[in-house]
Amino acid sequence: MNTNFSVDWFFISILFFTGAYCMVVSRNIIRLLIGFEIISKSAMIAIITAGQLSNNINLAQTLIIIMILIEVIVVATGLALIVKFYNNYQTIDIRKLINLKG
Amino acid sequence: MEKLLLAVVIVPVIGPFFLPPLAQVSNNTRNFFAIIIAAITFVINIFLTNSAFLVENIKYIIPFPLGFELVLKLDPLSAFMATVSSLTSLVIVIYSIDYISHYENQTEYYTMIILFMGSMMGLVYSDNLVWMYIFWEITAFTSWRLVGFFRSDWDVLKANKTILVTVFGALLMLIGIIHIYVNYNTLSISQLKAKEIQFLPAFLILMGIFSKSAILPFSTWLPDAGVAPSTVTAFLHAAVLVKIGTFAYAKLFGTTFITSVEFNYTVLIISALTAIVSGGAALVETDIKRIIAYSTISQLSFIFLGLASGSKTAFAGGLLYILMHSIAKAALFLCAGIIEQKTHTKDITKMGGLIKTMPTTALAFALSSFSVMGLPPFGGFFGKFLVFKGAIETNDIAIVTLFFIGAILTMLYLSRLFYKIFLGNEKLNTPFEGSPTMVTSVLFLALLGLVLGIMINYPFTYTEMTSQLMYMGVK
Amino acid sequence: MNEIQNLILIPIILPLTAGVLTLMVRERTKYLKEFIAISTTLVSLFSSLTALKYVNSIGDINYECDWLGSFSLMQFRVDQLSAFILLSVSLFSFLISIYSISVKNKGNSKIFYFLLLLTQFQAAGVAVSDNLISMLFFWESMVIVLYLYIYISASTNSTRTTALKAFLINGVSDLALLIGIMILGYISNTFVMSEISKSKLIVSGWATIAYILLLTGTLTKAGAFPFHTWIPDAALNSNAAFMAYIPASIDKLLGIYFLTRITVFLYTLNHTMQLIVMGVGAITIIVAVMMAFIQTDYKRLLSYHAISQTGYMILGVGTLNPIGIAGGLFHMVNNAIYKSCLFMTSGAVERQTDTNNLEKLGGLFSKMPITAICFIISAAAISGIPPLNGFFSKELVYKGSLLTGYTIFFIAAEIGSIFTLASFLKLGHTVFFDKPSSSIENVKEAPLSMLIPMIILCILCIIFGFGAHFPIRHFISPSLISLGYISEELSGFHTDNLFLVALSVILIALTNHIFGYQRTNRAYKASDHIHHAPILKDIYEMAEKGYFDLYEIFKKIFRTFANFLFKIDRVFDSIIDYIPSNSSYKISETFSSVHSGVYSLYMFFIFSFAIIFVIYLGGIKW
Amino acid sequence: MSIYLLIYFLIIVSAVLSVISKKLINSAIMLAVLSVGVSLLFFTYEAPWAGVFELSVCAGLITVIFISAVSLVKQDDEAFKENRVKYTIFPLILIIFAILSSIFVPDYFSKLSNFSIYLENQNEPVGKFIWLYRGVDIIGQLTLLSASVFVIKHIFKKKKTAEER
Amino acid sequence: MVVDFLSYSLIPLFSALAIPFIARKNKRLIELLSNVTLLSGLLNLSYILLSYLIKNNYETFTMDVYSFSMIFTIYLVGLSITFFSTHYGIENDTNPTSYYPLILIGVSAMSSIVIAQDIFTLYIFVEALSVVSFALITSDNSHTSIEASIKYFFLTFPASVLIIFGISILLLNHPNLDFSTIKDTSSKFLTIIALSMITVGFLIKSGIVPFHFWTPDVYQGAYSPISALLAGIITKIGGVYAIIKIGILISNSQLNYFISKILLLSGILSVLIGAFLAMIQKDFKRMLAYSSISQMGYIILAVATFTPLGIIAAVFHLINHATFKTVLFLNSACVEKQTGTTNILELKGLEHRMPTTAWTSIIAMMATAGIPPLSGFWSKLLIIVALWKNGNIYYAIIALIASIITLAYFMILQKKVFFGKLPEKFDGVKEAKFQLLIPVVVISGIIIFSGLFFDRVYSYLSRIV
Repeated sequence: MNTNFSVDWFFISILFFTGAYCMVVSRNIIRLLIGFEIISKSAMIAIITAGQLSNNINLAQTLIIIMILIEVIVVATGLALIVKFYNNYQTIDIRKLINLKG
Repeated sequence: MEKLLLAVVIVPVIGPFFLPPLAQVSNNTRNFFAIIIAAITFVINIFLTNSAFLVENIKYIIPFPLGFELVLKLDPLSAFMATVSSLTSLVIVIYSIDYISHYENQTEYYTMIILFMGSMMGLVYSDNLVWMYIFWEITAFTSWRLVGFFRSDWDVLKANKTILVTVFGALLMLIGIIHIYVNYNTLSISQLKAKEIQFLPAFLILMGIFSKSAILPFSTWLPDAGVAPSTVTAFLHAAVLVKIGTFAYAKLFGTTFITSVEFNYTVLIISALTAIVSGGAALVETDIKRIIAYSTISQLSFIFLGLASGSKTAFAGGLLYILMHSIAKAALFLCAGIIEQKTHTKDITKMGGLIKTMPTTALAFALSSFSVMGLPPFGGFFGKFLVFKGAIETNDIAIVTLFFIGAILTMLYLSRLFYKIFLGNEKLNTPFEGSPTMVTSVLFLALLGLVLGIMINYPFTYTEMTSQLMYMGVK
Repeated sequence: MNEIQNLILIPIILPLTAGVLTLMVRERTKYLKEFIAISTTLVSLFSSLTALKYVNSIGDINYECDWLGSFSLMQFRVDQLSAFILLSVSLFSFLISIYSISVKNKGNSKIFYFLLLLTQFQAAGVAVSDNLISMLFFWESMVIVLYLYIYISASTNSTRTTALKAFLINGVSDLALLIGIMILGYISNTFVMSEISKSKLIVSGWATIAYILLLTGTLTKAGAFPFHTWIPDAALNSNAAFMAYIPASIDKLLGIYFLTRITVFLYTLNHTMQLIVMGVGAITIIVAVMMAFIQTDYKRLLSYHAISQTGYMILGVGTLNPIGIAGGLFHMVNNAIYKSCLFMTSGAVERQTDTNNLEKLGGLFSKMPITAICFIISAAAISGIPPLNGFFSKELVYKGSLLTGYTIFFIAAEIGSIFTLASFLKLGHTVFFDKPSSSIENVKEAPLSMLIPMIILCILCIIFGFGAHFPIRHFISPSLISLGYISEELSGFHTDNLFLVALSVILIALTNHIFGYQRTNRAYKASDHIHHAPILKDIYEMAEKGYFDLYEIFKKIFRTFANFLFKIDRVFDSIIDYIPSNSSYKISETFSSVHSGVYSLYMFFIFSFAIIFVIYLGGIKW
Repeated sequence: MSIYLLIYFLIIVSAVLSVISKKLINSAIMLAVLSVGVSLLFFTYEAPWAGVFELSVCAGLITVIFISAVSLVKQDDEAFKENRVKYTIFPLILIIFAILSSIFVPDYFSKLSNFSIYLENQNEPVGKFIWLYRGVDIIGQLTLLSASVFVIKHIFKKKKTAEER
Repeated sequence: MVVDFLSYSLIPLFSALAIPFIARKNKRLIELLSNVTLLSGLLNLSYILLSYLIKNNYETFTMDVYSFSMIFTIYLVGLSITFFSTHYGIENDTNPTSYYPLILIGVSAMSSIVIAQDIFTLYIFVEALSVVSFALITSDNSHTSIEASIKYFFLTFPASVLIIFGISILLLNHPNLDFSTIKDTSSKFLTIIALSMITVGFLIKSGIVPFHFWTPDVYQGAYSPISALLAGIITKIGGVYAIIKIGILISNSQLNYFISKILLLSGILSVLIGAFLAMIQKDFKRMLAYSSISQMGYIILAVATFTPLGIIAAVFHLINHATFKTVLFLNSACVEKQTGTTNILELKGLEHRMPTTAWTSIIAMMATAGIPPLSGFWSKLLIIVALWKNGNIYYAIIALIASIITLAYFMILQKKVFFGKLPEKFDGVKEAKFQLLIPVVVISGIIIFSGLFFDRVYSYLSRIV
């Protein structure tokens, strides 16, 4: 059990790193959103494993369900924002956003 | 009596906020009301001064948590200082009516100047360090508005310099205050009486005091603030603002804490250097108001000499010199105001021979300069004299020499100033004498200096009793 | 006792009130101001005379009143010396107030009389006050009067400059006096002279500093070298009445009075100090008389003489033996007498001929005989021609300086008197006997109001000469007693080798004058052979240009010093102004460059810092 | 034990592919695969409800939204030259990171004992859980839903954009 | 969740939901409805508050003073923003049928955050708040606002992942996520790690150095009233107040050493860097943004002491900061409306044209810089004293001295914008219309009075601790 938990966290960290890398390096906004998706997935896995470890899986499931709801909403609104951005700027390159600085 | 004590703070603090509405009625109403407030404050202060020795601890307490309660307490020192500042303020406000009348935002001017006076009263009478600090900062704010009166970029720059330097010093002082607060767990001055204070908090508070009364290394905001109208410079730099520092020194390190010898020696050395440096600068400058401002700085260092030299007589002399210097220097600045307004210049190399056209101003100027130089029978003589007594009782030849040179410089730059402005040969097309109100108030101040010198017994007895009663001395 | 106190209060209070009264008087009223002044001074003269009688016969007069709280009282104490000074002060103010009725260039006459009475008041106060602080009060307040006095005499720039010069020199020296008095009070715990004198101070440590400072003050007041330089300028730029009053009489009286006080009454000097004092006296004699010898202006020449005569007094007081001190004091009053007289004559001549320049003057003996006679008498007196008063006082000074065993001072004094006589020969010869220049025709005799004081003074010269024992017995010896010396017999007309010396001095001076007159047939050039002598020529030029003028030197020094200090001030200004603003601006620039608006950078920072924080919180585990 | 590792491997691989793949469509699909993997993981952890939600919502709905957004944003990736190096080298970096974390991460949890704590409510069904114990969150979800409605409305409002004004 | 506050979070929500149905077309009606909703709530709150502050009566009073004062602040700022927006926007500038509902939902979400007693609930509402706010940022479709919105989205949502990690660790040793439960067992290592991860997440959300990069861009780019809302209350409640809650949780446990260190470090960094950066800004709103970073640094410093006095100081400074930052941002909005720019290099000499704006901004600036007797002074003083008594003397001194920099950049701002000579192109400039000035004046009054009657405020705040 114990080792298993640490293995879980090992994979969780890898997944988080993947998403984070994507969110840092990519210039494509949709890809950024995908990276965000990935790291939130890692968070969900963390919750489930914790719940399963502490024998409290139902609470964990409840949280997961709510988180999935949140995730859907965030992704939907985020994509809406991206589309608006595309309509205004005619691009999805995040590097174009350097008007505000200093 | 407590009610009076409350009134003398409340009236000038709350009063100014009625001035803007009154200005909607008419300007004269506003000016009249301002004068009334100043006069009321002065009169109440007279009453308080008379009863300062008779009645024992008069307090008015407004509770605040954490030991921040606002305590107004009457003691001879406070009453003395309050009377001096309110007197000069009254004269200056009267003078302003003609002087300020052709500039804009006069309403703000009167509001701020009365508010300044009120916060001065609060500072003087408050028995709690943090409230002292609060009123201190209010004076900084009002002086910021007043120095930046003309609102050109240069003026506002100098005003910012003023408030930044003074507030910086005040923050250092606040650190010292909090240090005291955490150590002694009280802020009430009367409870801190006769406690010994470590060097660090004392030094921090001293920095605040120095920044307010323009001692090195904070000195140069004072001449720079000369861009303000002359009433303001007279008010801030001569009469009230810079005296706050001296008063705070007298109150805290003179009559409350028992300071160490090293501390007093530090004060003496710094102020001696200030006396010399500012005197030399005043001898070089060519802007009339900058010269007078520099002379203020050097005279302030004389006051500090008296307050810090550790003998009761010299302490009394320092207090006496506060009075005399306020009067004389206010008169000088107001004369400068008349001259500047009439000749439209501040450069003394462009002036000359004005004694023909403005004899009264010249007379007032001369009398006040004599008083500042410390010539009998003017009041300044006694102040300087007793202060020198203190210098000698420090038994340190260096300090005596430095202050001797400082006094010589004072004589030199003041005579140079007088010579260049009023004598010399006429350069300008001759302006007229100032308006009757202005000239009268200036002359009143100058003659007051003379009269106080002749009847020296009364003020000196007062200050001497004060110092006998309250002075703590050094460890 | 009480009325006696009022007696000594009269010369102090009365002139003050009268002076304020004259200010009330309107300018156009004729002779009212003059009347007030003369009557006041006359009354105070009588009262001080009575006071002197009382003091000599019965004893000191004390008076006290509240002044500086519990710190100090206004204390008057009239002993014989003070009474003597008081008397002479009142006398001279009386004479001058008569004389100056018809002095022309005295400016606004009501201001003039106001100042005159004020000076009388202050001088009397200095003379009688026993408390050093009150004395300082009167003493230092004379500076303002001095300034105004010179200022009102003319409205030219040179006058104003001179006034400023006089003001600054005296003011600064008064500051020195102030500090000296403070030190004195500090080391002997009291400011009352009579109590300090009970245990006289030894010159050491603080006391030395105090003595030097006090000496500076007194010497400046007395107008001794090197603090004398305002007097010749004042002679050029002010009226004769002022010169006759302040530099010639009042300043001398007070200066020497206080010099005597400190030197003899408060201190017991050691040898070096005594040498310093005497040296100052000798140098003053020589330098001033050498300068005086070559002057070509009437009043300026006299003013230099006023300085050199001071040297005799200082020398006399510095000898510290009763004869010398007596000589100093006696010479003080004598000098006041004849020097005032001389200045009065100069004033008369100036009034009648509108000039003081020796080149223009000449041959006035026939035109204004009384003035000429007064001049001759007083000139003889100042040059020490027996049997006039100057002779006796100088004799005493010589004796005193010989008694100290330093012949050098004696020789210096003699040289001084040689040139004194020579220059007065030159002056008298030029003004009254030499051939007149065309500019001054039809000159009349001076008015009566001018002649009366001159005549009185000349009579005094003669009286004090033939009857020298009278003033010495009534004024000098009591003063010596009050100073704590038993008086011995020290006066009278007697013949000893000093007399021969005096005669030889006279002969040398005569020959010198004749020689100089023969070389150039104009009398006012009679000094040229000295003036244009090889080395002296350059020295004289430099002196005339004011290279040796302490005032000029100090002006230069202070100007450079002030510039230096101004630099320091700028440095502090930059410390509180420029340096903080610029440095904070740099810091802000540095931080601001990070916020480039680039998303990836921000994201990278956020993630990395978050991970760092979490690792720090969890702690690195192995 | 191995089944976990297998699912994890699937998850990681799909995540990496979704990051480094050239076309956005592929990324979206890979994301769907990732969600499927996660749901499988949930099933194996005896969390069926969560798995079902994950499978339906994330793998289904979100992918659809993504693909529609990608098609709405009619811009192929060659529009801006994004250098691929950072994607191509990403697996190496990931491996390095994996090694590092395999060294460090487990030690954090090494000293954790068994956390199975007795709960009186552990066997109750999830629906009961939601309604009883997390009832407050319903308000949160309500807030979120309404917020999302208004947000979409706000973002796609019919009005002139800034530069036409 | 404190039930007796629930209405404050539900009523705005329901009115927001009601708006599309009852007032589709009528803009005025929408404005009226939203304003009335918030106003009624505010009146209720202020009645309760004043009944304490003035009459010291406790009947209608709840013990949870922080939540209560926070809700009061939220309603105050929210109402002022809605009222301001009703008169600020040009016709069809924003679309009112979604703008006002979003503000209402934001208010309700904030109230729920304040009264949340469960950390996951807190998380949910924080998410809701973020969603609402990044939508609100784009209210005017300018380029800058969209850029700000996108940066806000991508730079703050990863924080929620950190929060979830923390929650998952909390799950390991807690049956549920109630604060009370956590408080009981708060002396465990895992709990500290979890709470600190959550803290870092909230630090990111509240834009504290070194996670502050999004803050200035967002505040500058956003629609002006929304900048006021964000700077005034949203980031405070969504970030800082959550940290304060955690601080209250672990305030008397011994294991808060690391968190305290972290908070002190980032707090002092925020104070300094924010102040320094604010000094050289060219844009009014951006300068205010940096200033709010530095002010939040003070709050974080106060929390970092984990002492009752520190918590009081933090809450008090939070309220003060909400008030005066709102005033300043609304002033900047007025200036922008009247002159069309917020670039302080172009602005000059507006004091005679816009006197009310000038004076209210001066009051707010002085309060920010801690000039007595305004409210900011007292809160700063409390913070310094708390730090000092907690032993962090050097932090206290640095924080105190840093307020001179605050004063400095406000002086620069005042000089550039309001003083000096009016250029020709602004000759037509007049004072904003008085509806726009009402909120500003009211809040300025609150600043002054909470400074003058500090004793009441303090004794109110110090009831519970």
